[in-house]
Amino acid sequence: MSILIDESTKLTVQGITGRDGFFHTMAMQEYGTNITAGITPGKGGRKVHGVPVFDSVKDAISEVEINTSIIYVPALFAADAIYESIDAGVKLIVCITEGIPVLDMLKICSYIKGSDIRLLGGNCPGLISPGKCKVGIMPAVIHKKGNIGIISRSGTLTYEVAQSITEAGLGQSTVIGIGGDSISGTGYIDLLEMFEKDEQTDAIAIIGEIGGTQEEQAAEYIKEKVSKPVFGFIAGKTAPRGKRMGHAGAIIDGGKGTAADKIKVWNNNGIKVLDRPDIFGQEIKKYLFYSQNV
Amino acid sequence: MSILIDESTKLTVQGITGRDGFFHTMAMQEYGTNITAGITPGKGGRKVHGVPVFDSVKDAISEVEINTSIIYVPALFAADAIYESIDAGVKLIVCITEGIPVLDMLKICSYIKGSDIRLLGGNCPGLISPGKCKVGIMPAVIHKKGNIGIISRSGTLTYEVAQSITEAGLGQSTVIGIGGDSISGTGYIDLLEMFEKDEQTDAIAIIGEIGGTQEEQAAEYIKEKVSKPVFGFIAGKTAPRGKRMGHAGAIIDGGKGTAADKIKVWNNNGIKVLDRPDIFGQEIKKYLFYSQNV
Amino acid sequence: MKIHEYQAKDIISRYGISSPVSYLATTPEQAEKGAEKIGGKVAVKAQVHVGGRGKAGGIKFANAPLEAFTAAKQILGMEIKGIKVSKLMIVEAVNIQKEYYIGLTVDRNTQKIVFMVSREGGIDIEEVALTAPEKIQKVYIDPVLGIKSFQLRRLASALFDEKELRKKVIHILSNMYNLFVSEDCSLAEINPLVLSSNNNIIALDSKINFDDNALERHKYTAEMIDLKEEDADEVEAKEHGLSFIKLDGDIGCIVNGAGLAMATMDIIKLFGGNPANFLDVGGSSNPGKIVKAFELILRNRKIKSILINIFGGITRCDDIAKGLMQAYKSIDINVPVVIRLTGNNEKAALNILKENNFTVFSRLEDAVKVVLKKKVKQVNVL
Amino acid sequence: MKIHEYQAKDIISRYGISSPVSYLATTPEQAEKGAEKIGGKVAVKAQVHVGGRGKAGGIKFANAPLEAFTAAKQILGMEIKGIKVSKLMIVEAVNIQKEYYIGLTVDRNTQKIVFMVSREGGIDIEEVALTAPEKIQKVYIDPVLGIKSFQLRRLASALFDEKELRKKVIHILSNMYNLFVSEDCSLAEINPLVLSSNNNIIALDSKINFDDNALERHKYTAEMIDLKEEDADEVEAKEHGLSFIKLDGDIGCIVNGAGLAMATMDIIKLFGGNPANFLDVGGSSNPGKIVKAFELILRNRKIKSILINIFGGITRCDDIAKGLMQAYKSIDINVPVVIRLTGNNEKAALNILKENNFTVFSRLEDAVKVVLKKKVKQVNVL
Repeated sequence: MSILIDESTKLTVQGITGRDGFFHTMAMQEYGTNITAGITPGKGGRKVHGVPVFDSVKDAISEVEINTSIIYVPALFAADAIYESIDAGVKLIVCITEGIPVLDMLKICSYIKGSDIRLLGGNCPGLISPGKCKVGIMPAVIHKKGNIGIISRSGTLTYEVAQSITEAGLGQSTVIGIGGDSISGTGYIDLLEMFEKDEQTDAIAIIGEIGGTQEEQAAEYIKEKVSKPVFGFIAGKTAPRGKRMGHAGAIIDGGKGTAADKIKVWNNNGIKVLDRPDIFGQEIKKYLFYSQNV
Repeated sequence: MSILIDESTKLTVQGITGRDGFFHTMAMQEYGTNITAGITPGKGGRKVHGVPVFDSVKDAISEVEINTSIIYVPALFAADAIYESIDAGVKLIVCITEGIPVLDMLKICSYIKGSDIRLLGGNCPGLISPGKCKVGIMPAVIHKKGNIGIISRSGTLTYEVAQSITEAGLGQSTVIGIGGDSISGTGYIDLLEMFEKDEQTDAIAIIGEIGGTQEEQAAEYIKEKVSKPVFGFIAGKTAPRGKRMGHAGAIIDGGKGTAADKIKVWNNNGIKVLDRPDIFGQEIKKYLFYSQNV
Repeated sequence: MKIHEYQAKDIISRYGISSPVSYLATTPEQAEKGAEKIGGKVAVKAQVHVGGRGKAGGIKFANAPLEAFTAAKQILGMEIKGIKVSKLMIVEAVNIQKEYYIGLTVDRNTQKIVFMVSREGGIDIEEVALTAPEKIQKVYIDPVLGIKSFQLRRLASALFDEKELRKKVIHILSNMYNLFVSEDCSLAEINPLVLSSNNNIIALDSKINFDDNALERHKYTAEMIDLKEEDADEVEAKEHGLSFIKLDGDIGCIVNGAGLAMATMDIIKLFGGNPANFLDVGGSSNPGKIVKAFELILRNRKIKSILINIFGGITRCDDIAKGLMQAYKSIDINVPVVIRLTGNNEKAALNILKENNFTVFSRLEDAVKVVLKKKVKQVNVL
Repeated sequence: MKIHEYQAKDIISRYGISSPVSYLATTPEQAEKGAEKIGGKVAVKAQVHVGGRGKAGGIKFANAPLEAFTAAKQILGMEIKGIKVSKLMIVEAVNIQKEYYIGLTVDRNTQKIVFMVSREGGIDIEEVALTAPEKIQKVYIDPVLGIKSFQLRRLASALFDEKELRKKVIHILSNMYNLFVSEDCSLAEINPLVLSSNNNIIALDSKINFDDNALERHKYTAEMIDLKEEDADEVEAKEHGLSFIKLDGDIGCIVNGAGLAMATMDIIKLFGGNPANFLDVGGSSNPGKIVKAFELILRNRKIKSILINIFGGITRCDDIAKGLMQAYKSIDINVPVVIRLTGNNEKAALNILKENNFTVFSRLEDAVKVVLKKKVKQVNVL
């Protein structure tokens, strides 16, 4: 199974002629992702790595099949690109672009709430179902098809976790970065629900960081609804209070949302919290070995 | 059963101190509707027919139970009243007010699309589940508990149909006016689906009028999804083209949407179209008698 | 609500859309003066709400001020589809390369605002809509979000191929959308939108209708209504909260609710009669409305009888009965009136009416049959 | 992004919210002149971004222009939480009946805009939030809909009991909301909002922060940034697309991604070391960023070694390697640098680095262990 993307994914790249769009189109294609169209207004008619470019998503969808979109357009145009995909009927939208204004994101989130449209990001690395499909910017080689699902607010930190799982001889069902911004399209809970249902997934790795209360909400959900083992890591134990640690939106809100708080809540709700991201593989392996032999 | 409202309805009246709100609060109470609160900003603390009045729906909901709201506030404030109920968590909102600006309605409809919030109206007579609950302005006496569901875009025309059903010795499960404006919160189809599922309902009466294509869409749905017998009437055979017949939004759009067109489509899709509203009772009775004796 | 071309021009200017220089004129002298100020060729255009004024001779061109005087003299006072021309617009003539159409309205099916544009602008746009709908590009806008850049791009590329022109027209499209929502329009269109010979995009003629229900929040536009343009009786009705439309028959109708009013007309027709009007007394009850309803109907000399059909809901029967009494007292009602009255506060109403020995039917069929009799007895008199 | 009180005052005035008469002063003479123009009692207020300036002596009152001169002399040049005061605002003193609080920000949990108001305004509002949260009324606004009348009423009645005052404050609340969304704020508050002795509602002090990501669409506000107020190094980092925060330790860090950067610091700590900084080189790769990163880190004399931790995704390893070479060529890198590099374009990066005999680790743990050794060998030199 895996979740959200697989061999049936038909991807369009919004901003395909930009530096990042161009590079990652090639990388995703190499991985085997079926990219059916690229979009850059005013550049319709060209081809990029053999992918036909269209002026708009609507133009593209009238000629090729599309069910997923990945967005590499500049921050101030990203919201428009998201709406364009929604308008054209795309149901899974992955927004790589970072630095989208918060009010733009608030409006988008409100608009898609309760609909069947799923937005990942902005400011996210995308997602990969190893061996099937990659819709994102993560390095492909560190992944291997397997039974661990990963959900993370951080990009590169996720790679660390994925790599450790692969190095331990295990693999991933789907690896998803939900994005580090304070407002993002999809949170932990929806994805936890999907992983809980996904037959390919035996255990879940969840990576959080300081700021907000998403981790706390996820903990409650995990306690009540998730039967599969969940392993966690929270970044930011050494982060100073009240300082914004980069674009991650990692603000410690009025004394709440510290790493220590979050770790405590996770431990109390049955999540196995690790103190380093690079030991997920060996710890999950030990756990699975032990539990299968009891 | 009946649909949408019954003995468990807990109603708030928005605009309870206005002329219409005041009068119909009494009428609904007399019918047995459980009115738990009234709302008029700045008049909290009073009582109207024994119903406590609050400044806001939120204030009310913090003290009494509310699951349904009926709105009698003036047209330019109606949208705000609807949002107020949505914000407070009310799931069924019945808007009696007529003359709400179209753009206000467009925004509301977009906002509640895909949610679990149901809005009837504006410019609608409300609904009644005879013997159980009345949330509207219709005269109670012409209704009787029974097995016919009624859906109508018109107010007073609905009363005519309901009365004829009662006079024929039958009765109604639920009678619903969806409102005559060109943009309204709920259309025929959602209600047809509910009546189809409702065990109390054996047959459906549907009343349309010139303008728009709602009737045509309903016809398609009925053909595909409704197994119960459906009887119909379309008002406006004698209406001149291109003229707006009152607030009903009954505009004949570019030659389409005439009564003749609609009647034809209904006939072609298995709806038994009657040429007068006051003979629904006898015709449905004949049909049910005949089909039960075959 | 409709407004004149010159008023629409005012509004689109406020929203930053350029149109040719123009002056309003109500006399040939003013027309001449306007043409003088503009200099060069001008168009003299009748200001009436009805369509097809060009074909009816309501638009003439003039090469010199004196010609404008003559043209104005010809057009002023002319009747176009029954409306007398009393105002003219004197407009600078533009060298046109090509004509386009842009227009906004509300689409009731999608419950969105629809923006329509076409390269086939001009007087035949309605023909285009019927015969070649693919030449009209439609974009549906959710007013909660407003118009988005991708939608503006789509519309612009449907209109022009050149990058520069697309950029220019996006500005116009965006302003038109703002106008539509800010002013609560029911229709806003520019037809033709023209590309001038010096590559400017100009609104040559525009048409704006407003949502009646929203007029109260637009004092400025509400003042633009030209009541002379509407049917006097229908305007009077509207002012009193009535919906009234004259028809050809001889049986006057007073009904509450638009649906029931239409159905009442339908039944009269079905039974072999001819309704003389559509009249909906509207939702909330107010005895004075009934008086006004009688007044309006009785102005029609063809009227042979009147059918009152009230099914009380939010309209209460006793208010109607009171109104009826008032009407009988203040007006000379010289035709038979057949009353069907039922619903909310029916009892109170019947008490009032029976005190005055009025006959009241509770079933519609009975009332219709009576009103259709060749010779209706003057059933109700005070 | 933060701006000064006097700049915030400018903005709220543009949105129709009244505040006391005031003048900006950078010298005691200007302060005196300002007080003269105002006449009567004035407040002399330090313009610094940090909170608590009142308690730090940054606000003084003056009954006469000369007193204002003296107060200005005392405050100018004063250091408040490390920031030197160079600007003052001379403000008309208001006769205060009562102080209120109103403020807007984005709530990440509900994904809505939250409007907070309280009758307990003034310097202790944060205390109120902690000890008596019920005294703060919160209303959550969906920006797709905008603020609604029922929400304004709720806020107004949380602030005032009198009908007249509620009406007045609704106007202010509505304008504040418009300001917040139109200017892409991350915070907008008036504290205190005061009721003057003559029953006017006045913004005595306001604070506005902007969403950095949206600055590009607000040229006017972007020009208000006072870079002197921020840590110079952090500002320089931002200008080069880096996120940089100084800490107390001695191990410099250059990492890609905020999450990984934090995790790297955490691991250094876990293994017994002390990170000297948080530094995220950001998403897109650009060799020049690495040079700047070295420059910033090496300014800190405490630095004993530097850990580079790159997991290439959208940042490509070869760009990092190129940047590293550039840095070694242009800067005197006099501390050991331990490199961990893996991910996209790793091979190309390794080719570059190995050509220059650099040691590169692919596992984080190995790199951290090396950098933590008491005496790190100068592993990499050109």
